[in-house]
Amino acid sequence: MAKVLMKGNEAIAEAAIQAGCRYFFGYPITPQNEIPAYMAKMLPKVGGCFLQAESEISAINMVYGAAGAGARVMTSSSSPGISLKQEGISYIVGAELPCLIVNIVRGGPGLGGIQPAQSDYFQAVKGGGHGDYHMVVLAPSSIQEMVDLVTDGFDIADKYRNPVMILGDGMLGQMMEPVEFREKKTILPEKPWATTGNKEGKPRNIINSLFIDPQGLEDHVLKLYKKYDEMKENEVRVECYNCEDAEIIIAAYGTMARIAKNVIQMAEEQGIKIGLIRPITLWPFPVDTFKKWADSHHVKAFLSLEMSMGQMVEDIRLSVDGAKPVHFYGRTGGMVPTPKAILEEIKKIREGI
Amino acid sequence: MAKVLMKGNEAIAEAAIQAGCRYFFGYPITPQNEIPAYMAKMLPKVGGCFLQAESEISAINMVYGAAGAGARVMTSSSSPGISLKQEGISYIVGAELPCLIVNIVRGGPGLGGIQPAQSDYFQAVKGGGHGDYHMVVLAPSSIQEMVDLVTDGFDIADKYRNPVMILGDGMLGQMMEPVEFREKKTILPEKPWATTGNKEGKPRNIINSLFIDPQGLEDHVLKLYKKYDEMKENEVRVECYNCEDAEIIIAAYGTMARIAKNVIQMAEEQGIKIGLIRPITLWPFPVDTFKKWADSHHVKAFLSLEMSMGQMVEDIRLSVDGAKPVHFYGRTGGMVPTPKAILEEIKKIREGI
Amino acid sequence: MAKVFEKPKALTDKPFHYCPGCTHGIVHCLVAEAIDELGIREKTVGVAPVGCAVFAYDYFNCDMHEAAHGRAPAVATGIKRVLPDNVVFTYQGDGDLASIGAAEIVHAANRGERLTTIFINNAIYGMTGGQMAPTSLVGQVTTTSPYGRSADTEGHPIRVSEMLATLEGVAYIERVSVHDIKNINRAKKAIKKAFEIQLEGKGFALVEVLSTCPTNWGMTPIEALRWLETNMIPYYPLGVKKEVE
Amino acid sequence: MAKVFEKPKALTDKPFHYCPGCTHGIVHCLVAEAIDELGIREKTVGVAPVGCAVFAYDYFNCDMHEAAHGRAPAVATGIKRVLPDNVVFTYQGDGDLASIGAAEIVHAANRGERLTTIFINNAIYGMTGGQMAPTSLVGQVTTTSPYGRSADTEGHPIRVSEMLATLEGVAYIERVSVHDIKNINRAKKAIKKAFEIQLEGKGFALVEVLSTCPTNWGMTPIEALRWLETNMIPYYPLGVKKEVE
Amino acid sequence: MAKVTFNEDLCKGCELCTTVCPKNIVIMDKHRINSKGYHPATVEEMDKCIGCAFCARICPDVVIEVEK
Amino acid sequence: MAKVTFNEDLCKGCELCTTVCPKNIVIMDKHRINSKGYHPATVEEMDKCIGCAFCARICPDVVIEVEK
Amino acid sequence: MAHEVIISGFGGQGVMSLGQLLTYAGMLEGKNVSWLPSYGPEMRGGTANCSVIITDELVGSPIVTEATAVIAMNLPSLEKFEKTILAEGLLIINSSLVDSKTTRDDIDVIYIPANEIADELGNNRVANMVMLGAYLEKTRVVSPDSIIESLREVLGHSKEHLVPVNQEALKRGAQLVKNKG
Amino acid sequence: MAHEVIISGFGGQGVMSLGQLLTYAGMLEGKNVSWLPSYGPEMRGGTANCSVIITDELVGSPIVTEATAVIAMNLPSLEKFEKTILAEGLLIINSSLVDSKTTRDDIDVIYIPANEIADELGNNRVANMVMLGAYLEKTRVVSPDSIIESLREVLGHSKEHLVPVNQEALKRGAQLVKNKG
Ligand SMILES: Cc1ncc(C[n+]2csc(CCOP(=O)(O)OP(=O)(O)O)c2C)c(N)n1
Ligand SMILES: Cc1ncc(C[n+]2csc(CCOP(=O)(O)OP(=O)(O)O)c2C)c(N)n1
Ligand code: SF4
Ligand code: SF4
Ligand code: SF4
Ligand code: SF4
Ligand code: SF4
Ligand code: SF4
Ligand SMILES: [Mg+2]
Ligand SMILES: [Mg+2]
Repeated sequence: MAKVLMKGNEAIAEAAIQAGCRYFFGYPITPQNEIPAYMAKMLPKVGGCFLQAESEISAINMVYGAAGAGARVMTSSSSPGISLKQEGISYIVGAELPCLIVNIVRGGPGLGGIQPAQSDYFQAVKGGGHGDYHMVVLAPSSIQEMVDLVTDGFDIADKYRNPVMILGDGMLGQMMEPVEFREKKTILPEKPWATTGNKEGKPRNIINSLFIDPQGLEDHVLKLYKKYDEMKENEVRVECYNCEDAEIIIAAYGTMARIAKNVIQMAEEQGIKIGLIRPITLWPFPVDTFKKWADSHHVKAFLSLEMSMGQMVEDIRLSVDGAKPVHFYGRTGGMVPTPKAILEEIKKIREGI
Repeated sequence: MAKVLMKGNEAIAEAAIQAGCRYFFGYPITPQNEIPAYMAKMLPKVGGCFLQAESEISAINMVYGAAGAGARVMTSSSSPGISLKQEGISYIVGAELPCLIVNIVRGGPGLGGIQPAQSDYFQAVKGGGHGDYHMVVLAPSSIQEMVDLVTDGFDIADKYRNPVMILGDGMLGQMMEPVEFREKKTILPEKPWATTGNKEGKPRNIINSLFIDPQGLEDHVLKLYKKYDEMKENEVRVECYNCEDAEIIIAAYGTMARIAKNVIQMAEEQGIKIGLIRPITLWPFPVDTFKKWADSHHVKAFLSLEMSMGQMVEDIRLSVDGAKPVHFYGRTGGMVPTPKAILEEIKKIREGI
Repeated sequence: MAKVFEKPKALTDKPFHYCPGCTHGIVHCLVAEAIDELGIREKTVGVAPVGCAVFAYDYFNCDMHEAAHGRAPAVATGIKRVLPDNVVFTYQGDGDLASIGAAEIVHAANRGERLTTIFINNAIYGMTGGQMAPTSLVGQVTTTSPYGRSADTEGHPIRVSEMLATLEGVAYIERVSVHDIKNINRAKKAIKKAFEIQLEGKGFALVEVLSTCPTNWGMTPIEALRWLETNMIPYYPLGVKKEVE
Repeated sequence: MAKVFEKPKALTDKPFHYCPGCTHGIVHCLVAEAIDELGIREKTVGVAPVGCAVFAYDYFNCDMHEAAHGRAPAVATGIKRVLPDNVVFTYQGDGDLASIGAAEIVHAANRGERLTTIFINNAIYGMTGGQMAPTSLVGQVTTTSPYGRSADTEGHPIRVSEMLATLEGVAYIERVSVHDIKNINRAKKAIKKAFEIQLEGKGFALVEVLSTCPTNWGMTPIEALRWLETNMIPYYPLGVKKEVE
Repeated sequence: MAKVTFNEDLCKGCELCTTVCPKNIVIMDKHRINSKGYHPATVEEMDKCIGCAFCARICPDVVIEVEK
Repeated sequence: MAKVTFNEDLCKGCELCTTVCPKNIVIMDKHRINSKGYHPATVEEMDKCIGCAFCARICPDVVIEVEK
Repeated sequence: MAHEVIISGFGGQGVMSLGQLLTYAGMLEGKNVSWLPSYGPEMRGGTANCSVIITDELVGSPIVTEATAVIAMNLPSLEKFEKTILAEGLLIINSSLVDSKTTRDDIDVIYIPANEIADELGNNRVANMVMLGAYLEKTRVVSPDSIIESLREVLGHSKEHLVPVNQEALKRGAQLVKNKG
Repeated sequence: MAHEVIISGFGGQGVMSLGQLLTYAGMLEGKNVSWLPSYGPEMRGGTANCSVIITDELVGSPIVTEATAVIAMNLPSLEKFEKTILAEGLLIINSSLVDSKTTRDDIDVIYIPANEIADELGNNRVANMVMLGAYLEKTRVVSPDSIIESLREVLGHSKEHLVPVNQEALKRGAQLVKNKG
């Protein structure tokens, strides 16, 4: 197909529809309003259903119901709205339902602001809801990747019967870039577990996350963790850029990774060799990639670049496990680090080496 | 005062009242129902107000209002209910309001079960809500300590104008132990920022977390992080038990730490030297304590013991930073590790050393 | 001899976990009979609440969802939008529906979702051990209203059916009771009608069932039925609150 | 010459950020005048919503809280319980009050919290750029009802005042409009009364104000006032919905 | 002729069935205890039963089957 | 005699005030642009003003003061 | 020595309060103590139990997995907990409600017809105190006086009249053990 | 060369769509492009702006902090963005609405009476296209044909009749530059 110019938010919506998503439940919030607006316009045309829920809580619970009924379904929101969905997300994981949840992050805490931020990283990857659980968290850094990851996200969700989150930010949601919708036949998997009616002779389907016997609950959680092990095995995605003979490796995801590439170019012009590890799956985190580069003699240090006060840096430290120093530089609240300031930071680190 | 035998939940409530808490907003959920029941009975007798809110969300927002109006106020709940409070908690942090939030953790995810668990550790310490923020998280391991930490928790909350969380579990909430209420004069601090009415000539007080200008929001977050640095400086609490010449150091908090002490005794009888680091503040985490012991030559390894699938273990690894191996053993979903099984685990670790 | 009363097909063989004399069991039976009589078991999907009826998914012999506390109407909406030709019902307690789930029920009703809601008003939080519900009567002693519910500080008990009946999307609302045979039979008719309304696509249907909680009311089951009759019915008048043609 | 109209003392000097002709400004002025006339500015605490009126904390010249979206009634309850002798009011939009905050408003009203609520019904989500509100009219085109609101799938617009008026805790509810001078004057009286009700400790008071959103309705301010008059008032009848003596 | 059958082990001894029988023939069997630990309900004078099914109708645990 | 004063820089040119004046003397000044970029409202024939304050009453931006 | 006891029975048999009295008495005597109830919906009409620890050492886990004694007020309790008793531990069975015998032969077993004795005393709610009397006589964990003191604390003044019957129940339980021993 | 442009003006002056057209045209010509709007409540009646990048290299950050060109449709835009222009960069000012001159002397400045020209063309909504015409003539980032192709794409068939006036506006803007240059 030809390239089209699209806003990130609209691209997400279009990608979802092309991936066979026919149900969307959401509640307005800046900066993701183009997603529901697009869905409201397009879903009725493809026999789907868009419904503006009365709240984010209702939206996520409608998703729970629709997913349990076997639909390919999604919701989207931004930071405060995602906080409200935490109980629901925990339920969806507990009941092993597939769905896609989009968070177009804005500055926090509280009402905060509406400019782009990455300060919901912890919430997304460590679990903002209660209990032991994980979600695959996908962090696109271009509109094209957003489109591709939406498709993959639905497939991963179905494969493991677990929610998948797309973690974007206000900038990715609002910006436009050329994007290509690759022709791809969507084959929705059979969902024999879905509650579509209990025909005589079939076992009943029950969507549930209650296990009143603690041994039963532990067994269930262990089952979930088996899936998480498989995800760690199969679903890690990461881009390494310029890492060969890099002296310092930046780690950055999403919008920050784009800026990191500018920095790398600037640094190169000044004769400084900088690499980039760009986690595409924030969970499962590309631990081995970090370990590998941490073991290379030419790498002297890592620098986590974030639009937050230092969240992903913990996962990097956990991966590198003391092998090399891991630094942090970030801005927050909607402020976006400039390539210049980052380069300054890198120079300081080099002096310290 | 004489010792009395009290349930953990009731002790929390009594301690709060003695600490000058006069307002409680909550919503029923097992296994913390004795807290609101006690408050409902006692608060009217001391001129306070107990109100059962229509939901956890309303409860946390009533707390927001009451805290902003200058009250010493608290709420309590258990895992799913705490998930629902995440947006509110993020707001309370953002608006810099003091309050006490109690989570008597039960098994998750989803509806899960009602037996004791520690699987909300990440949610509590990494921030289940959106945005960059922290709370002091206190983890008592006896009813006496629960009482003491409730008092301290209110004071810390007021000192920093930040919410404080008590992270207990169903076992601590339900069990009875002797407890002493130490005579202590509660001096509630002045709160000139509270919205008690705008007398002519005074500046207006505004409780707010919105900073529409991203630079303004970043400045605000930096201000919060300055407080967090102070908390890291002043508020870390930790118990070290038997660590001198321990070969393996267990890290455990709350209920798990009690069981760890049984293990240490059992191990001692078998000639195995085990120590315990018991974080009392889960945030700020006692990083330096771990670092210190990690540097001792006699310590060969750490073992994080949890009633979860491995959450605190990450903070231990971050603290130890590769200096010594950090192992993990846990049960979840309401299952409580037995001293025997733990000792087996320790023996396996020793073989590996 | 013919069977004049037997266990409905739409109930599983699992014995109820309810306390002795708890009327949740009676209502389960009525719901199952309605499903049987309408022959819709195979296309029915039920939504269980968080409350004493949380295990309803074990009892109703059809596909079931367990919803988060208060969110059954939203969950049911999700299901029904995906499966418009199936029959979707929710079963909710008064804490679940009238307190934490107030927004969800108001909006499902207002949207006129084609759902059948069974609303068990037992004037208390049963499952969590007897806290005040929004429907607890003035003066009623519960663990969180130890001095009796005060109208002044806690408000009057909420009459959900009357409130929801003001909404356009509602096709049918009736309040019934199960304290004696006559009323149980009326309740049965109402519940069946609430399913028929859905089958006819008319809109949202709800049956509020006045119920007992002998355990947390601190009464024998028989005393509880009398208390319901004497104290609840005068405040919660029985009857159809709304019905569209 | 005497001033017959000037900016009320209970408004700060900060210019409003509202769009040209947005009636939020008119209502702000009425609320401030009521506060001035009752001489309660010093003891009033206001609660701002999340919506176009989010910056109300900058405009009302009294202590203010900014509440999370929909939670103003809960926040106000917290304040009022701590400060029963102060006057607490909330100012909420229709997305805020009628949608996400439906449970909070129902329960604050039902408890009879001594609060004054100003409810701005402009049939749309203004702040987020014109999505459908629960109060949007059937057929109304918004960004999330691009083919016009459908009664069948999205339900009829909700008449909040009528619904809340069924609750015992409510002492006063009136629906007013601000599309012309006569109605603005009526609105002023109603708003003042809603404060008086609180001062008298009678219970919960709410004034629903039909308002315009020229920007998201896609009209000039004058057209918007006419649209309100022609389309909203017939569906949302003005007048007192409940008043206790 | 009518007959009522009790699935006795399901009975929780709530006694509701005893209050609705028009013939007053449903009683609690104080001599026996079922597996749940309750005195189960029973009918002694079965011949008086008119098969109205009131007892079954009110039983919250679906203990009773009625034939006529 | 009556007088209306416009805090002109606050005016957003919404024209609401022009619709309510019983004397029809409130008009938009198409010749000027205020600091916000709008043509501000104004009264040209002030002597006709009766000080009814309708214009001020409906102004959403509290631009107008009225004396009498 | 550490006493780690499980007390179990139907809801309504007073197993929770029995455990609390014992714990309270331990506290009065300056011991380290803990009490831990089972909780959850299975309590609805089902069995309830609590764990009590009374010791001079520190109380670690309040869970009793290896009991020095089990007081079984009904059959399900016996079935559930007899296997948790330590070798040479103690099992006290309420023979009024429990027909079966224990399958363990490495423990000390006492059968007490607690309900019958309570009925004799004219108050069948004190069956639990009969069991406690037996337990105390056997183990001397705390003195019966401490139990009575605890009881006074718990009952409050208004129910002072209930003290004698409880006292009597304790004695009768103790007597049975003495007679056997 | 990388073109990094900021286009700014009042809401309603078509700055967003201007930026989108330019970006679209860049894409049609096989360049790497991005478009980034400002968003937020300050847009309510205030100014709006967008950043456009058209380059042969990879597009990193879509934010333009050092602009190769700024198109200022009104005064606040000029004040806000003139300092972001790179030395030797380009500034195009809508002189119909902006009285002031730039304070920079290290850049190339063009004054275009865009609204007046648009009025002459009988459609004051094409003022933005006049500005764009000037910009294209000066920089030749993309061809006017690509812009028209983009416009057709965006407008759709029903508004085909608007194409000529836009085409004309582009030309007039270009003409002004040619005349000056
Ligand atoms: C979010 C959340 N809050 C609270 C609870 C605890 N909870 C379980 S059931 C229940 C109320 C039950 O009362 P009701 O809905 O009236 O049902 P009943 O048991 O009376 O039938 C509550 C508060 C929960 N599980 N989840
Ligand atoms: C939890 C949460 N959800 C959604 C939003 C986004 N949001 C901000 S204002 C608003 C609705 C505004 O509409 P309304 O309440 O009608 O007020 P108006 O702007 O029309 O005056 C929404 C959905 C938010 N800030 N927080
Ligand atoms: S607690 Fe009450 S509502 Fe719940 S099962 Fe028992 S009697 Fe029924
Ligand atoms: S968007 Fe609508 S409601 Fe908001 S300020 Fe503008 S006109 Fe008013
Ligand atoms: S069927 Fe009727 S008559 Fe027969 S036992 Fe039951 S209630 Fe009595
Ligand atoms: S009603 Fe049913 S459960 Fe109750 S006593 Fe009769 S048979 Fe037993
Ligand atoms: S005060 Fe009355 S008469 Fe005078 S200008 Fe205003 S509206 Fe017209
Ligand atoms: S009503 Fe006010 S803002 Fe509107 S034009 Fe008149 S003076 Fe200006
Ligand atoms: Mg109930
Ligand atoms: Mg609105």
